[in-house]
Amino acid sequence: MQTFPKKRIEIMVEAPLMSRVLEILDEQGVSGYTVLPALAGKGKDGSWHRDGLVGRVGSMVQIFCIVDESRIDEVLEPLFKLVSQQIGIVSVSDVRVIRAEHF
Amino acid sequence: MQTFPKKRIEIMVEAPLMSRVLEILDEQGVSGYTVLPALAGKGKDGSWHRDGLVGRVGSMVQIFCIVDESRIDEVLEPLFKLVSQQIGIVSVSDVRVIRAEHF
Amino acid sequence: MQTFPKKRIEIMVEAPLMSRVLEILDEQGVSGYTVLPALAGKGKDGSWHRDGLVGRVGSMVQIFCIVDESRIDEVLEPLFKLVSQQIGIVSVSDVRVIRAEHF
Amino acid sequence: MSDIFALAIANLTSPMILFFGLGIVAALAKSDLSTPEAVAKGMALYLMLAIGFKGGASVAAHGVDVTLALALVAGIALSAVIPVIAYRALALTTDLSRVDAAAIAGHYGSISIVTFLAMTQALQTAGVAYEGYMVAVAAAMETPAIIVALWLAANGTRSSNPNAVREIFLNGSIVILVGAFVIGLITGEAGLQSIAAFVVDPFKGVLCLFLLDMGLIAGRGLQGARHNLKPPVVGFGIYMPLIGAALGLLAGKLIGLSVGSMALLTVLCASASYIAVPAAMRLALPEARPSIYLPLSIGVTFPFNLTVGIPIYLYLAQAMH
Amino acid sequence: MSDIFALAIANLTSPMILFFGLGIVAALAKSDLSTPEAVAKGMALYLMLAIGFKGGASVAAHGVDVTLALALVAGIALSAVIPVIAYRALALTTDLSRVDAAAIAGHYGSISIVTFLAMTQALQTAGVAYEGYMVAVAAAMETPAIIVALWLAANGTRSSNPNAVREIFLNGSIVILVGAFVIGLITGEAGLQSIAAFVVDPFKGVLCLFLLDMGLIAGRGLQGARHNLKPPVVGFGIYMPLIGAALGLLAGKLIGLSVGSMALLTVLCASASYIAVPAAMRLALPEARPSIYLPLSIGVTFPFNLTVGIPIYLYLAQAMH
Amino acid sequence: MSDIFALAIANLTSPMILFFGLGIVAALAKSDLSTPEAVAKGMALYLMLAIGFKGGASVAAHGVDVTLALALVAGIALSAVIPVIAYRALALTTDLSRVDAAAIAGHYGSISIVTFLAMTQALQTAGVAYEGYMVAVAAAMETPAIIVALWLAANGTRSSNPNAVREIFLNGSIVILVGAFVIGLITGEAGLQSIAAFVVDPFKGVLCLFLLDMGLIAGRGLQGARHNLKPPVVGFGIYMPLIGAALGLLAGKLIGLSVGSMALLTVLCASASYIAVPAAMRLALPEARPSIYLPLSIGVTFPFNLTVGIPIYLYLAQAMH
Ligand SMILES: Nc1ncnc2c1ncn2[C@@H]1O[C@H](COP(=O)(O)O)[C@@H](O)[C@H]1O
Ligand SMILES: Nc1ncnc2c1ncn2[C@@H]1O[C@H](COP(=O)(O)O)[C@@H](O)[C@H]1O
Ligand SMILES: Nc1ncnc2c1ncn2[C@@H]1O[C@H](COP(=O)(O)O)[C@@H](O)[C@H]1O
Ligand code: NA
Ligand code: NA
Ligand code: NA
Repeated sequence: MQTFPKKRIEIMVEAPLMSRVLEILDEQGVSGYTVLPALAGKGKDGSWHRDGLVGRVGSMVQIFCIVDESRIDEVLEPLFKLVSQQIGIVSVSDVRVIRAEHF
Repeated sequence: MQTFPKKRIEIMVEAPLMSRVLEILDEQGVSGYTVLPALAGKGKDGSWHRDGLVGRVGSMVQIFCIVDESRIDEVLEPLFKLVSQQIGIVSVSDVRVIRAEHF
Repeated sequence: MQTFPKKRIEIMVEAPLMSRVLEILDEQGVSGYTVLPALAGKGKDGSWHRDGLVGRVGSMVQIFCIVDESRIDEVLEPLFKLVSQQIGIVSVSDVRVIRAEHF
Repeated sequence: MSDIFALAIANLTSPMILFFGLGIVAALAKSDLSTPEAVAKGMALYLMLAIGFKGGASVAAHGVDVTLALALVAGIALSAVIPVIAYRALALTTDLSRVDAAAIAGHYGSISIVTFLAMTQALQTAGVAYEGYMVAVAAAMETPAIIVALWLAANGTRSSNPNAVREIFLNGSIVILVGAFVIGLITGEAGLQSIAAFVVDPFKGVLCLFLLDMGLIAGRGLQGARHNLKPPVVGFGIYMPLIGAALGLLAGKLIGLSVGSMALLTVLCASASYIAVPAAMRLALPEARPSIYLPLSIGVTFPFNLTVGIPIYLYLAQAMH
Repeated sequence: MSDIFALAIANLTSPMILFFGLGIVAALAKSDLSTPEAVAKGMALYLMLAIGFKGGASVAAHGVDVTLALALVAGIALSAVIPVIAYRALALTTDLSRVDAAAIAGHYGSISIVTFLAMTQALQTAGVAYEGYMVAVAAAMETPAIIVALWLAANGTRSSNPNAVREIFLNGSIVILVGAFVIGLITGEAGLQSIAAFVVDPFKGVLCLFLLDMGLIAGRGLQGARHNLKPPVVGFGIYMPLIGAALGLLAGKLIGLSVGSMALLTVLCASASYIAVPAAMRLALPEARPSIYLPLSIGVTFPFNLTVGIPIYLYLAQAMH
Repeated sequence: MSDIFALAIANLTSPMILFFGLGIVAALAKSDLSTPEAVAKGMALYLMLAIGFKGGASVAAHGVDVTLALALVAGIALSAVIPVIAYRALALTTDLSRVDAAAIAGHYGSISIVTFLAMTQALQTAGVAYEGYMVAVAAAMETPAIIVALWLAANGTRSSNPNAVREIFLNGSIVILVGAFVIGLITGEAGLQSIAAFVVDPFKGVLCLFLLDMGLIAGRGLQGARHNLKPPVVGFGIYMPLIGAALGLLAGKLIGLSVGSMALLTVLCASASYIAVPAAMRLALPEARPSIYLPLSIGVTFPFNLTVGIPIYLYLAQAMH
């Protein structure tokens, strides 16, 4: 079955920052994105766990966005600007999709 | 440490459709699959957020399934048939696993 | 934009085992990790669904950890030792990150 | 017989409706106020368990009469007929595809249990009694409309599926409603007494919190409606409830329901589903666009019924009785 | 002394058990009815907090006597002895591996707090008093069985781990039970009054909703049992509770417990854990298959105790006293 | 006028504080006891809805007087002034960066609604009345401190953002507090009666369960504090509440508040935010380290106020009045 190569951008960011990241993705005109809840984690800025939290601080979300290779840099640029001064990480990987026109 | 190449099929689909997708995967006799909850997202068919939802409509789940390269097409075929008429996306990526016999 | 190649280790493991896996990752001195909740799944040891569960048994979590290629074996070794006698799977994939120093 | 303005004021100034309004305002103001999905689902479960159980218990207390059977039959018939009317209305007044029209029609034949609850509260406030079996009628009206909608859409494309039908009839909200009703019927007054502190006392308060959440969703739906719904479709979301209500009133009058039960049957006909039917439609009519029927049902008709509809329906039920 | 059939009827027609039945039916019918995990966990937390707190408060009110100490000792002893019996029974009647048998044995030595709660409700209905300290006994019986199970399995493979033991004793359900018990003990009647509207009044109703959820899980467990459990194992899930119950009755008689407390000790011995022990087993005995001990405990023994066991145990407690 | 030790004992032996202590102990003992996030958020929502609604209803009952306006003005002023003092104190006594200091300062100008609730319970126990409008004061004090904190940090780096400000003022906790207050104001006594079984009766009990969860978080925060906080910073977490309290007492005295309201204004000044402000700071001052201000506010100041502070503040309010 024919599939088409795309890039999968994955962003781990603090819950309060989620809307910021999504705004950036919208500005970049990506075709779509998905947010997954994270349960716990650890990084340079310490570890966290979602259980029992009342506020949004101290929990993180994972946002992934499948984009065309050609768009990758212009999308990463602003994301990096944001995340670099925040708690979080950005990674990119290769995926293949079925409906190219969808992305 | 020795690892073996496999394919990771990732399906984003509306929550009500989950059981359908899992039925398909079972029919295809895959060795297993995992469903992750999604929190929010946006795509061609608009954006959604899980918070406060009472019904299952308007929220999505991510289903991923690690299969052998050889099985990829026969598994994608029916998935594509289903998702193409639904809200959702399908992507494939490369992974390596430790226990080949497990998949 | 410049990115650096890393490995993404993904571990599906039973919720009660989570802390064990995280201990291992800490011992291995990885720079960080993230835990995502899983909703349902199926594998050699049968299928499960999180809904309605009171205890932690019978639900699984996904732990992923981005590490440098050079560290991959020493990290996989103990993980494999643990998971091989438990319900669960381990997979590895390629990712590229923006901040190399971060990992 | 209280006059309509008094009823309207009483309704609009009830904590219930005010919390609903708060939710809408918060959503439109883009506040980050939100209820976790699990909490919203938990409250929905509680409300359906409580209303079902209380209905069963009150039937056990007051006994069954022929009107119960008549009400059930009438409810099922209305749930099946209303979609046909709705479908025609949409075909005449909008340019929606056959499938979209059929899917919407299904929503209006089915019911909104929360709107039903709001009416029971309005009846309490107005001191009007109603029969407990109306909960059974509500449950019975949930699904026939779905079958009719599939049938309406069938001439277009055929994508229904045997599995779907079973899932439709065993969907959680029906199971809990009917199940709790039967349990209430079995345990009767004694059973009700034993758990009244759970299913009766805090009920109204939980409903307030739940309606705050519904307001947040309705507010978002309203925004969706602004973008995706053409005026004729929005109009349908306003006049269709009135058509349904008219039918409900007539039927209630014919089978000789009490004022309270008549008002409840009316609100059941006037209300549109946003839980059971959308889920069923995604399964059985995937081509139908949720971006149309969801905002219409939850962003237009639901708020309309809750704020304007309920006093009107109650007034008419009292006037016609 | 009420006769056994009256007790059985009273038990089977209580809202509690009927909601449990509804859950089982819904699960077997493959309805999509479900409680979000967070809600289920929240209710479990509430129930344990409430039962612990009320237990402590009642001890504060009625004071401590020697039987409290005796009951604690007896409970711990029984929790340690029952697994040995269970293990032998499994070794004789089934072809399960040593490790699987040991893991199962551990479940039956430990307790199911929900079954305990169901008995307290049955006692209330039957108007039988019981001592508040039985909650402490319940907490004390949770873990000894786990240690014994690990010891039973040890001859086989050695995969226990010091960490595991600490985790076992500090597992959430024990901490909340004991903690709430101590707080109830400190704040006494006054404290109970101040939060009675939370821990007392709605308790029974919450238990109903919780048992609906447990029914859904038990139903799924039942299906699992059908596939994974051989008849001799299923049989064990039925007769082992009776053996445990017999020991509980004897011990209760020996140390001179009241009828109510005797019935509670009996149900503690008869019940099998499905929260604390499975979690501990996954950590300490990973080779043991949860696909065996979970369905057995939650799909066979739990429903058996809830429906058939409770009236029998209560009857015998009254008869033997 | 009750003496301070009586107040301290009464406070420390209340179920509320004991459950908070249980949570801290469980967390320090690394028990896996935990409340699902959804349940914690649901309880927070309930508590804010209830306190807001009751406040509004009581204002509706007792009417508005000039002190309400004065209290609002005083609250806003204090919320704006306290951060400046806190900032200076930190600059003098610690080596924290300007941004970290400003962020922390913002937390102490704002308020902790749970500490406020704990004081209302202490007042009830002590039989001291207070004005319902203090809830409005609490809501009014949440945000000014944030603006001041951003201004304090501004000279350093400029990373604030118009969007942030809107989000700050529309954050969920303010919307629900103010919204419920207004609804209570509109529906008054009648409204309160209709949902008292939800917002009044179980309130104290829910607060206990919620404080158990807060204890778990505070315990983890305490551990975080041990690692990340230097003594002078920890010290600040203890003396800053006292400085705030002093200002609150003075202001209360000046504008002639009742003893109860004075105690509440005091506790508002003494408490530090750990919900609204941290979220705002992550948005507007990302360079500020949450690993400093979170443990300080929730691991040091929150437990201090709850255990030691409340009786002191209440005593002083009675003494000074
Ligand atoms: N091939 C697979 N693809 C995705 N997830 C899997 C796969 N196999 C197993 N899993 C997940 O890992 C869990 C344990 O696997 P198992 O040990 O095979 O029962 C399953 O319940 C699934 O959640
Ligand atoms: N490019 C994308 N990257 C990540 N997730 C996507 C993307 N496109 C769609 N999705 C997810 O798939 C769902 C359905 O997509 P669509 O059918 O385009 O509305 C969206 O709501 C997103 O959750
Ligand atoms: N190497 C990693 N692998 C996976 N997740 C990570 C990694 N590093 C950081 N994270 C996640 O990103 C969050 C923020 O990272 P940090 O900014 O390093 O504290 C952590 O809490 C983790 O959830
Ligand atoms: Na209708
Ligand atoms: Na037992
Ligand atoms: Na303050």
